[in-house]
Amino acid sequence: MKVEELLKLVEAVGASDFDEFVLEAQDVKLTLRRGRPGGSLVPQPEPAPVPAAPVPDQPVREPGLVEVTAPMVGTFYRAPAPGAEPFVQAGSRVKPGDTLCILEAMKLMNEIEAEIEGEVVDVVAENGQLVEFGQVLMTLRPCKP
Amino acid sequence: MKVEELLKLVEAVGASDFDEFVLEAQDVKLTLRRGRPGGSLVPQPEPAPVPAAPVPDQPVREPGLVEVTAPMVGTFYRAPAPGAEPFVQAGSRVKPGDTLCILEAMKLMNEIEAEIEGEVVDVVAENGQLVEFGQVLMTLRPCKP
Amino acid sequence: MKRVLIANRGEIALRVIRACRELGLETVAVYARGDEDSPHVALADRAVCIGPAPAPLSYLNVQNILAAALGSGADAVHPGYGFLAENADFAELCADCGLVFVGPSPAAIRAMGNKDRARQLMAAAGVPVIPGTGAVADAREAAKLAGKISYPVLLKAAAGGGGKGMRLVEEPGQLARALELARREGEAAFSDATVYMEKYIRRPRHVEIQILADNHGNVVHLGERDCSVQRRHQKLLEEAPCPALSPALRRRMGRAAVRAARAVRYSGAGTVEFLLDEQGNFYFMEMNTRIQVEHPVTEMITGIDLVKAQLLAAAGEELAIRQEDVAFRGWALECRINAEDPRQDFQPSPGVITGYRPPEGPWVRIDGVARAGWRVPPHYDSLIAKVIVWGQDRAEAIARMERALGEMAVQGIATTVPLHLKILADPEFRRGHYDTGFLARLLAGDGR
Amino acid sequence: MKRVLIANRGEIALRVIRACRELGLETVAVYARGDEDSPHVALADRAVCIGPAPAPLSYLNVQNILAAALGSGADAVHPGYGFLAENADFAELCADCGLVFVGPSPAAIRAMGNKDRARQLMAAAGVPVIPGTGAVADAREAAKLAGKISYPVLLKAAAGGGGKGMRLVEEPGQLARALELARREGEAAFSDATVYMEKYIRRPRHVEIQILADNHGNVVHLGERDCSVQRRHQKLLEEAPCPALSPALRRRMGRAAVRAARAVRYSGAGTVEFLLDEQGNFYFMEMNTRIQVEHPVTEMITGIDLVKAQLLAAAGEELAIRQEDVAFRGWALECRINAEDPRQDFQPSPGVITGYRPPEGPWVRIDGVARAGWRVPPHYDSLIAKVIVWGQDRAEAIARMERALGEMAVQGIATTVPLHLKILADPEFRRGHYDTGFLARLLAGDGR
Repeated sequence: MKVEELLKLVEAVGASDFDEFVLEAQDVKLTLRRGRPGGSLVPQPEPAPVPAAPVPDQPVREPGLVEVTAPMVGTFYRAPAPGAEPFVQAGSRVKPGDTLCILEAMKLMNEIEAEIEGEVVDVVAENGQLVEFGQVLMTLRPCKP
Repeated sequence: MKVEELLKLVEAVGASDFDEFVLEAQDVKLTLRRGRPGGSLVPQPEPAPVPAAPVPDQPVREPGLVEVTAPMVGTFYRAPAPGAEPFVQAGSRVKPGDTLCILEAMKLMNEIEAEIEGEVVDVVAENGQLVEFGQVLMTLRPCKP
Repeated sequence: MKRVLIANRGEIALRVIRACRELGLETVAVYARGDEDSPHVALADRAVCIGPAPAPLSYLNVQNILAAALGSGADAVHPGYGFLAENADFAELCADCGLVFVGPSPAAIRAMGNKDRARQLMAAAGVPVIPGTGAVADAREAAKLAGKISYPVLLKAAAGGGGKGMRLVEEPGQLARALELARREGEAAFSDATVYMEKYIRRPRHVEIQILADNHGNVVHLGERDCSVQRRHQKLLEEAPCPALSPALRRRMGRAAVRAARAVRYSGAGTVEFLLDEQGNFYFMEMNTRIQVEHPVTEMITGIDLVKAQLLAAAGEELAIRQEDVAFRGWALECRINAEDPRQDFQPSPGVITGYRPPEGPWVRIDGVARAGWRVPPHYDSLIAKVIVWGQDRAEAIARMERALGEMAVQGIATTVPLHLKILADPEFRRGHYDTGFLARLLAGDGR
Repeated sequence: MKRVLIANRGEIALRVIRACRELGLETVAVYARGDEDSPHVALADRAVCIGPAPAPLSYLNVQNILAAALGSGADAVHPGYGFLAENADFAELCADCGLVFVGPSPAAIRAMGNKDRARQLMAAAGVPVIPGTGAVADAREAAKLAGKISYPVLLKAAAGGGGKGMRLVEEPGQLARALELARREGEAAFSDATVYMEKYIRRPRHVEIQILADNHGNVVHLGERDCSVQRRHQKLLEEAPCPALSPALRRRMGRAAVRAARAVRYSGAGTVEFLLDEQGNFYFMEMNTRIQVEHPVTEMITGIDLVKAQLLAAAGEELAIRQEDVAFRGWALECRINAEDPRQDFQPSPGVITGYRPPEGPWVRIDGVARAGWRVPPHYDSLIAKVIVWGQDRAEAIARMERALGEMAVQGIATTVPLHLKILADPEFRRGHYDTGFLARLLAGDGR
C-alpha cells in the first residue's frame, strides 16, 4: 500500500467522526471505532491482570505524517557514537537513503534509512532504550513534490 | 481489495450509525457494531453449563389475566381424590374462597383457594407433579363487577 | 442412594454437586427467588425454587425443602454448612420422611449443639476442656482454685459480656483485688455479683482436627488445620498442617478428637475445634457437626475427598481408610475471598462482577461461585471464591498463593484479596508464629 | 538469575511465568504482532513485540528474541516446548550472549536431535533399542537375522515410506517371499532394492520416563507417563502412572532413562520415550530435551514442580531430591483441549471464544490460555487448555475428569472435549488396556 493511498484513507477517516482507525496492510486489516474514551463498547469480560503489559504510546497525530517503525528488535541510538551529533532531530530534512538512526541488535549496528523525502517532526523513541518490533521511532512529514 | 473499495466502505459506514466496523480482507471478515443500549453492553461471557436449569414456562398471555402461583413447594392435585372430579377446569367460574386445587407437602393437603371472582382460563400445572414455589398453577380472567 | 438434594447454595453447593457427580449420584438443587442465576442452579441436574430471597423463607424453609426433596424423588439431603446443617430437628424430619440426612445423627448434633453440655461430655470422655470453676465464694476459695487451675486465670462475672466484669489475674498477689473489682462490676452492670474463674489462654491458636466416621464405629482423624487468622471470629485464611504442631502433638490432638467423636457416636465428617496455647496444651472449644468451609486444605494434604467420604458414610458404607492409611504430604493454604471491602471496615460489596479471572496453573484449586456478569446477591454470605494452593512445604505454598492471588482479577466489586496479600507478606505470618490476635494486630497497625 | 525471558507463547509461557513468579524471578514475554491480547503478554512483568504473526518471523526469530532478552536485561531464556526448545544453535547463541539457556547443553540437544546417532548412543549406553539390522543380503541371511531378533519382524525398504516397501513377517515360512516382495516394491517405487529388518512391536504403548538432572551429575527419574492415546502421533490424553507398569518394570525403565540422560550429560528436565510391548519389553524411541506438554501428570503424582526444577538446575543449583525421595501418590490424567473439531476431521477452529468457563473444584488443574472474548490466533498450535485431574486411583481420576469436562463450557469455537468424553467412556480405555492404535480404532468405529 502506497503513502498516497494511506493519505486518502486518513483524510477520509479524518473527515468522518470515527474515534479510532486501525489499518494493517498486506492482506488488509481495518478497524474503525467510534468509541467514547474508555472504550466501553468492546466488551472486556476479562480484566487485565496486574501488572498490565506496556502499551506503546499512540498520541493523536497530525494527519499525513509518516511513522518510521522499527523493523527489528534492538537498542535505539540517535547518533553514530556516544557524544556525537544525532543523525537527525526535529526539523531535519531527509531524503531517501539518509540514515535516521541506528538499531543495535546482538552487537550489530543496523542503520535505519529514510524511505521518503520529508522533514523530521518528532523523534519518539528514547536514545539507548530497547525498541520492539514495529515500535514508532520517529515521524516524518512527507514533502509534497 | 483496492483503496477505492475501502474508501467506499468507509464512507458508507461513516454515513451509517454503526459504532464499530471491522474488516479483514482475503476471504473477507466484516464486523459492524452498533453499541450503546444497555443490553449489549453488559458482557455475558459465561455460558450456561450443560445441562441448563429448567425454566418455568412463560408464554405470552392475554393482558389482564391473573396468575395463581404456588405459595409453597408441593405436589399439585386438581381433584380432592384420585378419580374424583377436578375442583376446576377451563371455563369454571370461581369466587373468593373456592378451592382451586391441592398442594400436598409432607402428607399435608393444602387447599389453594381463589382470591378473586372470575373464570378459569387455563390450568397450567400438571396433575401429580412437583410444583416449585412461585410456579404458575392456573390463570383466571377476573370478573369485571 | 441415587439422588441427593443439596439444601444449600454458593460454593458448598457446587462442591457437593461435584462430589455427587463423581460418585454417579443425581443432584437436585434448591434456590430462592432472585438466586436463579447462581451457579449451583445451573450445575445441578435439576433445580427447585423454594421461596422468596430471604433465607428464613427459602434456604431455611424446612417444609419447602423437604417437599422439594420428596417431590423430586431425592433419597438423601446434603445440608452443606450454615443454614440447616446443624439443625437436629431438620435431620430428624429428614429421617421421618425417609430421607438420608448426610451428616451425623440428630442426637450427635444435639449433644454438640449445647455448648455447656458438650463441654461436660467431653470432660467425661477425657478430652481436655478449659479448666474452670463454678461460682467463687470468696478470696480464700479463689486462691485455692487459682492454684489448682494455675495462673494466669480469668475472672468472669456470671452475667457478664463484652469485656465487662472480666479480670485477668497473672499472679496470686493480684487475685483478691481483681475478684473484688469483678464482683463490683458484675453487681453494677448486671445486678449479679456471681463470679466464675477459668484458665486464661494467652495467645491461643485456633487448631481444629478433621475427623471421619462411619455408621459401623470406625473413626479416623485427618490431622489439623490452623484457623487462627480470624477477624471477629470470622476465619479468613486457613492452613494445614499447623506450623506449631509436632507429630507427637498432632497424634495427641487427633486421638482426643477421635474420643470426642466416639463419645457422641459420630458419623460422617466433623471437626473438633481446640484452643492451643504456647506450651502445647490444647482445650476443646466445640465440635462442628458438618463439613467446614476450610475442608479443602485437609483434602489437599491427605488426598482424601471429604465430601465423597460424607456421602459414602451416609449411604452406610464402611470407611475406606484406617488411621494408619492417613498420610500427609506437603502444605496447603486457603484464602476465603469475600465480597467485602477491607478498606471500608469489611463492608459487604454486593453487586455485579463485571470481570472475573480466577487463577490457574499448578496446584491451584478454586472452589468458587464468582463468574463474570453475575450479581452477588445481598441476602447471603459474602464468600465468592476459595483459593486453595498446595506446595511441597510452607514456603512454596505461600509463594504459590501470592502468585495465584496476584493473577486473580475481580472487577466490579471489592474483595478481600488485598488483605490476603498483606497477611501473606507479614513477617509474623511467614514465620508461622501467629495466634488468634494476629489479624486484629495487623489491622490495628494500619491505624484502625 | 534474576530475570527470565520466555521465548514462547500459549499455555507453556504462562506455566513458565508462574514458576518464575513463585521463585521470585522477573519475567519478560515476547509476542508476535496480532498476539498482543494473548494471556502471556498480560501475565509477564514486561512484554516485547518481536515480529509479525508468522512464527518464522517472530517466535522463531532468533535475532529479535536475543535482542529482546539483552535489551530488557534478562539473564536467562526459557524456550518452553516447540519453537526453539530443541534448537541447539539457539542454545549456543544464548550462551554466546551470556544468557542462561534453561535446558540441557547444546551438545546434549544435538546428540539426541539426530535420531540415528541417538539410537547408537543409547545402544552403547545399555538402553534397549528396537533390534534391527543393516542391509539384508539374501533370504539365508534374513532367516539367520530374524531368528536372532525373534519374530514377528518387519522388512523395510531402505528408501521406503508411507507403508510402501514394508512387510510384516510373522513366522519363518513367510520370510523369503516377504523379502522378495519388499525388494521389488523398493525397486519399483524408489529404484532401491535395499531392505532392512527390525523387530515388529505389536500393539505398543507409548510410555515415557520423566527425568530431572543438574549440572553436578545428579540424575533422578520421576516415573512414567502413558501417552498412547494418539491421533497421527498427536497426543490427546495422557496419564500417570501407566496402567500396564509393575513397580519392577517402572524401576527398570526408570534406570534405563537415567542411563540415557547420563550418556549425554543431561541437565534439566527431559523425557525418554519408549515403546512398550505386551510382554513388558521396552525400546528407546527418542529423548525430548525439553519440558513436555504432558508434564503436569507427573507433577500431580510426585508433588514436584518440574518447571521450577528446570529453572533451578539452569541456575546451577543441585537437585533438591534424590531417587529415594521420589514418591508417587494416586493417579493423574490430562486432556489436551484443542480448538479443533473432531466431527470435521479435526480441522482447526480458530475464532473468538465468546464464552468460557473452565472447570473448578477439587483436584482439577487448568493450564490454559482460553478466555472469554479472546480470539484464538490461526497461526499457532490449537491447544487452548489442558485439563488435569488427580484422583486417589485411576477410577476416581476418570470420574473426576468426566465431571470436570462436563462442567467445562467453551462457546464460539469447536473443541476436542466431545472426543475426550468419548475416550473416557470407552471400555477399552477404562480397563487401561489400550495401545497407540486405540484412538484410530475408536475413530474408525465411528465410521471414519
